[in-house]
Amino acid sequence: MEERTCKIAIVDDHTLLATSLEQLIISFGNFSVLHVSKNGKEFQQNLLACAEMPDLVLLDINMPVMDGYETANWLKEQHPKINVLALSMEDDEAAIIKMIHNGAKGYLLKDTPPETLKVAISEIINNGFYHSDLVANTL
Amino acid sequence: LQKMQEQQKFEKELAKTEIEIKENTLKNIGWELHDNVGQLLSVVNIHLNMLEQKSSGEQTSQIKETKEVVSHALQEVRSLSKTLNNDVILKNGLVTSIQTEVERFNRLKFLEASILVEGEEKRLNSSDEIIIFRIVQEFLSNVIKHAKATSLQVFVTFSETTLTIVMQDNGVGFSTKTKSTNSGTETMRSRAEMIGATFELNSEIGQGTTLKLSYTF
Amino acid sequence: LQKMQEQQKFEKELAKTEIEIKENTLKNIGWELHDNVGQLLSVVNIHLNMLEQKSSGEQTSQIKETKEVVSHALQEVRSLSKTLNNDVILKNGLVTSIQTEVERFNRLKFLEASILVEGEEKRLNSSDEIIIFRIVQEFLSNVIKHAKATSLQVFVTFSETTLTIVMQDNGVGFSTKTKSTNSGTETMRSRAEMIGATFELNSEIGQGTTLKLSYTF
Ligand SMILES: Nc1ncnc2c1ncn2[C@@H]1O[C@H](COP(=O)(O)OP(=O)(O)OP(=O)(O)O)[C@@H](O)[C@H]1O
Ligand SMILES: Nc1ncnc2c1ncn2[C@@H]1O[C@H](COP(=O)(O)OP(=O)(O)OP(=O)(O)O)[C@@H](O)[C@H]1O
Ligand SMILES: [K+]
Ligand SMILES: [Mg+2]
Ligand SMILES: [Mg+2]
Ligand SMILES: [Mg+2]
Repeated sequence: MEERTCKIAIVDDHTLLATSLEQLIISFGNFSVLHVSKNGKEFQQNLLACAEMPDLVLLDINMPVMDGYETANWLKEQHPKINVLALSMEDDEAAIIKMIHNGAKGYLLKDTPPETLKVAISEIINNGFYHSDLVANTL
Repeated sequence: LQKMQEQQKFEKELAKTEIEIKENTLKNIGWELHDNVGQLLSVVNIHLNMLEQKSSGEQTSQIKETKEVVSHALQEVRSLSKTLNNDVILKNGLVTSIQTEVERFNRLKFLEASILVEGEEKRLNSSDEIIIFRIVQEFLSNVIKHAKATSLQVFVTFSETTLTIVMQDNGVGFSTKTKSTNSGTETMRSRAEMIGATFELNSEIGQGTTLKLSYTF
Repeated sequence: LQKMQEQQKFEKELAKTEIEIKENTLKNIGWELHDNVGQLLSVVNIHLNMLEQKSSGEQTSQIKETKEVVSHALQEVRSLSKTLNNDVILKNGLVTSIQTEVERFNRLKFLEASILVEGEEKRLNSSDEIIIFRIVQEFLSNVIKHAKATSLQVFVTFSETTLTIVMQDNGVGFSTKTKSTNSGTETMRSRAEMIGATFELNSEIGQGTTLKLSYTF
């Protein structure tokens, strides 16, 4: 695992936040960011246009045109190998349950410390899920 | 007569429309707070985290401190936007709503406010709850506007037959002899009457102000 | 009959009370935003300035970037708390209020919204403005909730005798044949009727949705 760089895609309508996330993820070292999309539709287009498939998608929930729920559900059906890690401002139960139900392998808040984000990505790639306290308490 | 009834219907619909507009504003602001201010704070957080990784010694501890302030602000934003998304008035009942107001006073460090709830809580019908809550709000807003108080005590007491609310500030007080030409107090009084509650406002210059409201179930 | 009139009076007072509570909430949140979140952000700013003085090179530029985000957030908070302190509904008139809504859409980058105002603006009586504004809001909230649109165009046209508002999204549309059991559209329609305005809602699946509202002075 350590040798191979992990390929990540970011989907978030808040461009400033998406850019910061990209910088943060690159600063982790063995991660690369394939593309950044503003919503599910744009992400679908980027998937088609890009030669490589991401290992993991950092997926926002509230987005215009095609939101995180719909995008996660589409991935579950069309690309089950791509892991989804939900990353949202939303901390209410309904959102968490719905994302997990739609196939997300983990759920983090946007102000999560970078260490946790790094651990979550690695665990999802290696073990298939990451259940933070937030998720554990909800389920 | 028919014209009068139509006029009444129009006015009622108009009031409903205004309520909806305000509800919408509240929801929109909640959304914008959450989705815009909240996310900007998350961006700040990410930057600080990256700075922290590259820093050492004294700098690290200053960055840590800054991160704490940011996370405090983020918490505020979350709780405010939750308040704003609660579109149903008094969804959580009269007592919780009064408690929330009292907490807000403390959060703003406006004065030291305390609340004591005694007896077993009973829900009233929702229109009476709305009217009582508004009387409480008007008293509180008078405390802020006029009292120069340092403390405020609220007592909510339920008995078998009665709900009693007493609110007391330790501020400058005023003479209740000179009739106010302002509407706040008069509106409180007439609304209390409307729901059959007794309303007593006592004040003396230098002695603070007390409101006692009793409502019979 | 007297009982009915009393009931009506009660309901009107109740609606007024609800409006006051919402107004109060808006004001309080505005205040808290300004006084609490605003100040926390100012504290963050001070910390960042101190850090900047002790830093160099790449770090300095990252701190500068962070400061910009903080000041952006502070600006948002200020403008939100201003909105919240505007307690008078439609104080600035119908057109400005519609413009503010459109700007909010763009600020949230929800979709690309544009507004075109033509002819010489006239004020209507304030209750009719309130009702029209609420119809506009309901259309906009449907666009957010249902349309998945990427663009929204609003046309406001004043002539000698008529105000016409056209709003058009490029979203998924819906079949207007199947009657909605939801209240949004029906309420829009009946309120338009109440003020003697014509109301046309056109939509087709895949073709977006258009509302045309004409009001005669
Ligand atoms: N808690 C208080 N402490 C000191 N003075 C008070 C207090 N409550 C009311 N007053 C005095 O009584 C007057 C009347 O209050 P009232 O609520 O009727 O009107 P107002 O607050 O001045 O205006 P509004 O109509 O906006 O409420 C106030 O102007 C103030 O001088
Ligand atoms: N701009 C739009 N784009 C796509 N579909 C729409 C649009 N406006 C309305 N619709 C469709 O018409 C239906 C009825 O809308 P209506 O406003 O009456 O109800 P609602 O929005 O579902 O609920 P509410 O009563 O809360 O308004 C919606 O459920 C939606 O399917
Ligand atoms: K979100
Ligand atoms: Mg988003
Ligand atoms: Mg007053
Ligand atoms: Mg609707």
